[in-house]
Amino acid sequence: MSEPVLELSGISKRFGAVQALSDVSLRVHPGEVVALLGDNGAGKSTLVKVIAGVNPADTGTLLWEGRPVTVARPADAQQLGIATIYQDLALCDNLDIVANLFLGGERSTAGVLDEVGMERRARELLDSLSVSIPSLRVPVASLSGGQRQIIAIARSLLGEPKVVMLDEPTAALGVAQTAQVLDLIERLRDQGLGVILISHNMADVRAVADRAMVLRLGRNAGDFRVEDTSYEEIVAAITGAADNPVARRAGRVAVPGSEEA
Amino acid sequence: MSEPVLELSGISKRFGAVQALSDVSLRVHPGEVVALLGDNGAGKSTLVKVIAGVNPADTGTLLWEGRPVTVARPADAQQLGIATIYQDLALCDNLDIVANLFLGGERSTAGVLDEVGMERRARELLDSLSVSIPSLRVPVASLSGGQRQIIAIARSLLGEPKVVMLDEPTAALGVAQTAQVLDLIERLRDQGLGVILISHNMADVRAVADRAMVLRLGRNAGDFRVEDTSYEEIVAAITGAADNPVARRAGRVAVPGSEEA
Amino acid sequence: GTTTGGGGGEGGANASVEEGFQVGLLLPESKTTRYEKFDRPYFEEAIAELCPNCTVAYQNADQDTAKQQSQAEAMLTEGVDVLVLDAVDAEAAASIVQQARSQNVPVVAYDRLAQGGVDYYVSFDNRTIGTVQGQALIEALEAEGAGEDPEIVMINGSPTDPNAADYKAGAHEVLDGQVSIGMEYDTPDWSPDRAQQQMEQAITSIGADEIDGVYSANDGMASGVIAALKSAGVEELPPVTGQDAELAAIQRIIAGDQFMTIYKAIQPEARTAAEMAIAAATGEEYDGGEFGLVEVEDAGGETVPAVLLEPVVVTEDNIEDTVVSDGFYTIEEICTDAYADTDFCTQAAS
Amino acid sequence: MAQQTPVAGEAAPAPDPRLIVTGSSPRGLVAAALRRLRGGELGALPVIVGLIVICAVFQSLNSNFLSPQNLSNLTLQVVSTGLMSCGVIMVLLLGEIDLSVGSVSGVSGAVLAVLAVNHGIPEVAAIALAVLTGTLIGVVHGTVFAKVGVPAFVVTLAGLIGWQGAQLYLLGSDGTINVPYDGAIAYLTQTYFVPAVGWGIAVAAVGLYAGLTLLGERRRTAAGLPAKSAAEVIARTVLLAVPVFGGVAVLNLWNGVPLAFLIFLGFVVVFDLVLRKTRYGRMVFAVGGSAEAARRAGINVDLIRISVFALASTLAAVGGVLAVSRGFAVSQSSGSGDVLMLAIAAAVIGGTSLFGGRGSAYSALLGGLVLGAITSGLYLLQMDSSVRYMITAAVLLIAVILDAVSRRSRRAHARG
Amino acid sequence: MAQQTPVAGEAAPAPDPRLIVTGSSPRGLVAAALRRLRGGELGALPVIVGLIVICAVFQSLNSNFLSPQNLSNLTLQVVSTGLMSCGVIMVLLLGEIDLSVGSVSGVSGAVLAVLAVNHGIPEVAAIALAVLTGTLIGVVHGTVFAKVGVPAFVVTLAGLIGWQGAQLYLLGSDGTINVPYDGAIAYLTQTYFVPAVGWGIAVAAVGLYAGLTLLGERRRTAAGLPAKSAAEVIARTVLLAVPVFGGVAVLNLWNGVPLAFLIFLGFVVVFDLVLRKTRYGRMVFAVGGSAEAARRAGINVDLIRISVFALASTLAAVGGVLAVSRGFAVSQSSGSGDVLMLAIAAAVIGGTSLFGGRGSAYSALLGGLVLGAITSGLYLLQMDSSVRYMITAAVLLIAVILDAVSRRSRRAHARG
Ligand SMILES: Nc1ncnc2c1ncn2[C@@H]1O[C@H](COP(=O)(O)OP(=O)(O)OP(=O)(O)O)[C@@H](O)[C@H]1O
Ligand SMILES: Nc1ncnc2c1ncn2[C@@H]1O[C@H](COP(=O)(O)OP(=O)(O)OP(=O)(O)O)[C@@H](O)[C@H]1O
Ligand SMILES: [Mg+2]
Ligand SMILES: [Mg+2]
Repeated sequence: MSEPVLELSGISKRFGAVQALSDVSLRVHPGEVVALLGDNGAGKSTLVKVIAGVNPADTGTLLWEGRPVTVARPADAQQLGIATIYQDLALCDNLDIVANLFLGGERSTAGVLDEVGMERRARELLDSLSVSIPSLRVPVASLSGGQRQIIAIARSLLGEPKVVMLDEPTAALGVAQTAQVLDLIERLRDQGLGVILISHNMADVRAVADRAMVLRLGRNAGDFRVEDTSYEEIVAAITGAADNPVARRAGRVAVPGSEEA
Repeated sequence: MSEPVLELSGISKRFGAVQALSDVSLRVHPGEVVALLGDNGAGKSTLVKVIAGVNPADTGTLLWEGRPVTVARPADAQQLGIATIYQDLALCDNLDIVANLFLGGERSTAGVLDEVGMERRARELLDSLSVSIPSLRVPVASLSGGQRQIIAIARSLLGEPKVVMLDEPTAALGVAQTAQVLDLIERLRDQGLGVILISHNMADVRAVADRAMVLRLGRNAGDFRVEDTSYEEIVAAITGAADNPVARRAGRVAVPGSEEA
Repeated sequence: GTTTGGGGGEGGANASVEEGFQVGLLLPESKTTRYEKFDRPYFEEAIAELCPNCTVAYQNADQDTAKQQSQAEAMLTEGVDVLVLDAVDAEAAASIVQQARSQNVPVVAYDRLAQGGVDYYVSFDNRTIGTVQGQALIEALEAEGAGEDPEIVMINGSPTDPNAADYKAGAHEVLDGQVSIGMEYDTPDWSPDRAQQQMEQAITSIGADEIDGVYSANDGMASGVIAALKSAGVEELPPVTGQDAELAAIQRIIAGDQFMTIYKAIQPEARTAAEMAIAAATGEEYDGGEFGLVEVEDAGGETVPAVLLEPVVVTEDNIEDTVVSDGFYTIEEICTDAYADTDFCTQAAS
Repeated sequence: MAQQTPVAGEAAPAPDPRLIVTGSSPRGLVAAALRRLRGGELGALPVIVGLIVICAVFQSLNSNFLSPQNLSNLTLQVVSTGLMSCGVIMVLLLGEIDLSVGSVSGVSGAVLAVLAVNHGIPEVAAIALAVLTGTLIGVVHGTVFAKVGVPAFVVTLAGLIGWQGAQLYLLGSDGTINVPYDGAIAYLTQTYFVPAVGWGIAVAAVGLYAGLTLLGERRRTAAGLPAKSAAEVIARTVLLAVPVFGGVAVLNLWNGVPLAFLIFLGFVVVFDLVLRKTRYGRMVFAVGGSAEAARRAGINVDLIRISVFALASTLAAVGGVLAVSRGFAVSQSSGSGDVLMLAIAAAVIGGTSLFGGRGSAYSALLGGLVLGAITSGLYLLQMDSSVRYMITAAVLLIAVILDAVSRRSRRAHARG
Repeated sequence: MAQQTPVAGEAAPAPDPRLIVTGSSPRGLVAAALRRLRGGELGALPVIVGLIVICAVFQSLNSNFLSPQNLSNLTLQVVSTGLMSCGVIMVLLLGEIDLSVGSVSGVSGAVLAVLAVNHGIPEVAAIALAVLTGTLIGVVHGTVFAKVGVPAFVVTLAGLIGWQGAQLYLLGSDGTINVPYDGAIAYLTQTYFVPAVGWGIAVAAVGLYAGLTLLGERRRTAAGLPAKSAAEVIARTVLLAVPVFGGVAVLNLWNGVPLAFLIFLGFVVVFDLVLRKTRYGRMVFAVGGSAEAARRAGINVDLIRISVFALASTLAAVGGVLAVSRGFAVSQSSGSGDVLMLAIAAAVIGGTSLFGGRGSAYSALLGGLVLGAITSGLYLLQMDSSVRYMITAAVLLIAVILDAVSRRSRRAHARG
């Protein structure tokens, strides 16, 4: 396999009395979708923020295309070519949709914004994600949860990233929009980008991910090729036990279409 | 079937230039789980907020156990016995977990808070939802997305509601926690409560819902008995077309465990 | 193309007493008693008597230069025929004078010599007041036998009020060399609370027993000074000066807490100003009346015909001959329940 | 029970059927305006109505209130504080506060007078140096706030006290310094334009507005985006033209349009354009809306903060220079007193939020005019200070109540 | 590539393995304290250190600074503004601001003096009525803010101006009113307790603290919740006992513990307990953290807002009463000048956030002492006003820089 575009090792991060990450490592190759899995509070978003420069790690090294780099601020990560969709979306509620989409990367001539160009591009982008938004000129505060999430996703497509990190991108999305985003992830992979996908939806993960990296209580807890691994194995790694509520529930109810494969 | 505990009819709600709900009706019986489905921006959360008194409707009537009532403020809805889990969670980021759990319903003697009692009860409740939270005395701002969602869910269990509305309760939850919440919804139904569940996860809906109510562009777009209806029918009602991205994607990819039943 | 300067406006030396005209009175602040309680009513009385058909427009600037300028502009808009100006800041008032002149409205400087070439000036000189205060304090120290080189504390007015600097300079003129100044403060906003705190620090620093006298630039601050001395447990208060002859200060004087205050016989000052204003508006020469006219020179070098009045020191001994006999306060006003058993009031009652 | 009522499918790019569109006919425009009225999206309208009410009341009490002379004075009276307000608005948009504007205006005025009068430096150079002083002070404030992390309230409170000390120090024992009546400094506020120039400026301003708006809307239409109709652009132009031409006409009845007021208007217009049309302005709003989101978007938040504080102090310095020009003097009390409160109040009354991310440069103009009109009117009515204070408070409340009520209905709609 | 390293399963109720627990040994306590220091979770510590540094510097410059007499004066000097600060803190916790506290204190003082002196009402009754006046004013402010929706800044700005007018009106043309040196009013600030009483209060306070804390921790242990160890409780008690007993000892060297300072401390302690231990306090924090979340939780947000403004004005009135008591007089300038700024500054310097939801009643005490110490020290050193202003600004910045730096490291950790 090719050289990893991004490689982390020995990452630790502490918040006050909580050791959120201990000695975590992760590798992403170009053209690969890595699913980052783990229970709630396992440290997935913390790891994403470390990579994105939002909360730099206490210790650990980060290799970008083989070179060690330091990412101290979000701007550093963007410069490298890392685009991030945060779990909390990180939108400016007071700005409208177009302004949020282009935030930090506004199109302008001599400092004057090219509003017409931006609005047209925004319209195209959102239409391609099949989301219905009545007007592009309302503050994002007035949007529905899914609409906001689509804005955040659309935003990451505007740059020309080499690695895209999506932290639960489809959590609030409808079925149609989820399908579009999964298509999108596959397109990104086909274009040779490295993708890190965080999701609790095993079906989505199995649909698009090549590899699954499991975090448990802030530590690495397994690295699987998705094709070769069963649903139960992954869930067991996530919950840390073969006897878990999912298995129990699965044994009890038997509804068509419930998530076991 | 028994008398509906909650019945809405002719509900309309407008925000500025957007008619978010037009002439919507909805019925929930005791011991029934109604799934409220719809695309992003269809108006589901708006409907929930109308019922909860957060954004009262412009027009329309609300019957509670057959009597017409007005719900002008959230406190009114709580008095009736409606507990709500909002999509945006509505937590006070500056308060700790215990304080958020009991917000508005603090245990106290003569105005003095019973911190010990509240903390013990909080611990029990969270353990029963199998979520790992290092400390109960940290501000909820420092919690992960899923941990916050669990807090919001746990909160609704503290009162003694007759109707529980859950707006995408499992969006950020891990597989184990999702299973717990589905169990919980079933327990609520078995206790004779009316449950309104909003979710984009068809598997979850099919697992627990008795009836599915579809909203499309702010209007009623179908009311199905879940048992008797196929996945495709519901998706078609949601997206408003038989030819939708989900169907297209389903036709293209064939990954084990993808969401079609 | 541009035009510079004002223009237009009526007024000027063409009004007549018979037809009546409008006089603008601009006073600087409302936080010391005198302006609203005395200057304004006395002035209005004098105008009513000397020119029954005239009207008086009045504004108070709340110690704010810019506000005073706006008020002057409002009056010029109203079309006053003469301005009587007690400037918040005599130097900065030049802009008002300038503007009035450009509309041919004469200006009488009242109490403080506004710059920019006014037509007349009537005042108690600020510097003189400081001198008189200092002199009175020295005499009191001598009378109490404070001995060689007595130690005093100086509480001056606001560092941002130009008038405070005049009082301060006048007082220093006599005090320097005669006494040793243990501590000296400028008091933000003339605040009694600040004065009290400063006095407390002075007491800490010097020791309550070592302080032979206190120069306080006005009565308000004197009240703070006295509160500090009382709170420090001083039984026999050293002499404390004041200014403005506030009622509360007169009461403190009769209670023996404050030594003196400065009484400015405001009635003659106001009457003189009224006479000057009428003369200026009607274009007549003013001769100075009973006080006689002198010439003073303002900072810009212009000579101004002026009447200078003498400030009066009020102590317990001459209250009746000054503030009471002038009708400034009545005995009833002074001798409230709390002060009924002071020597002054028992004597006055008998 | 299984019933199904499918809704007709729509292609995504079609306009959303829930969007209520009103035509561009006059009736449509009025309908849209009424809807916004009910929805509480009135923008500056309530404050403008408040201003008109205040003017009407004062005029009915004293017929000099709306006289050309008084209005001419009013325009000059609001300039200095208005400029400070303009800077305060930038800081408020960030969600921070600047308590130092009064002191900075004072110290800049003192620098100006000391340089020009005591040191004999040419007045124009002195003005430039005074403004530069303000900029440097602002950079210091911004840096201590953004880099060291001291809350802006404390930094600028220290500025409020410290720069006043510097002002006293500069002016020394002399206190007040007078500036000449005929130099460059005095020229700033003593200059009025002859009528023709006033009319020319008015025509140019309205014409530019109409032309640029039409051009912009045409570009939008060309790009297939929703655009305002020509009728709406014309309506807006007329709404702008009325006060502009009216104002020029009235001012020409007295001395003409004052240069100082034009300077103020110029700053307001430029700041408004910067805030709405440039990347920089967008970033200011973003930081004010959510500093963390802005940081994650790669915006250099510290730099934005420092620059905004620098701008605020620069404007305060310009305000200080104009105050000196208008009073022909700088004194130890210049910039103290209620200057600070008025500058902040004008911004807030004009509709700028104290909580960041919402507001407009026009707040400085509108809020300043409201406060100026109240003061001016009460001076004309000649009341006791005590009564004047009480009435000022009452009028202030009345002026914003309409805005508050409309805002409240908007608040009820906000997503929580 | 498929490798799997399962982690040992744990039962849910076991303590989270990521939680770093330090023992209750002295070493463990120190380790925990150090960790918090590095993590920026220092609470009031940086400000206390700032205060100690200020005291040390002034003492080295003037040996009278830490003299019992000066410290005794200092305790009285901070009382009036400190009480206002206490009210301001409540409002800041809501995320709002109250600009009227100075004017309310002034008008209440005027009511007190007019009633007691001019109308001869018994002093105790007059005090009660003056405080009640404050409460009513606060209810008005709160109602206009919460129900009508006028921004708190504007409401209380109108209050700042309007109540000052009312004060001038009440005092009428006479201006200053003296109050007797020996009545109930003067008693409030002229009373000092004999040493035995001071010691008694100190012992009672420390004892109560230790007893209640131990009891509380025992209840937590009994309920199976994590609790502080006895060693930690003892360590905390000692840390409290040192300043309390030290303070009493020093004050007893002069006149004894002043009643007024005890009143102030009493208010601070009660407000702290109300904020931390009662439903009401919880609701205040909730509204300050997120008014919408609080509303959705069924809290009557309007009522909380009105009550907080009422409390703030009540405390301002109490502060006004104590100011009258201390100065034996009320004048037209009572409550004006920098009183407002000092009251807000004390709260902010003490660590209360301007943005709502974060702060403590102790900020009033700490911030008040910092400001009081700066003023007191600079007056002792006797400097030109200009220099004094500049040094005040510098010291102010220094006092909060430590806090700011630690807060900044905390900010870097915050979830955005
Ligand atoms: N700023 C912070 N301060 C303190 N603790 C934090 C902070 N951010 C995260 N944590 C803690 O670190 C742990 C990991 O959080 P993280 O957000 O990375 O979880 P996650 O894996 O993304 O979970 P989820 O699936 O719920 O999103 C949690 O216990 C959380 O409480
Ligand atoms: N406060 C508001 N102001 C203006 N428009 C609003 C407001 N709240 C909701 N809307 C609009 O109403 C429509 C319905 O929003 P709603 O939040 O109810 O959608 P939803 O069905 O919950 O979607 P999702 O599945 O994404 O959560 C959206 O187009 C949204 O933009
Ligand atoms: Mg996460
Ligand atoms: Mg929703």
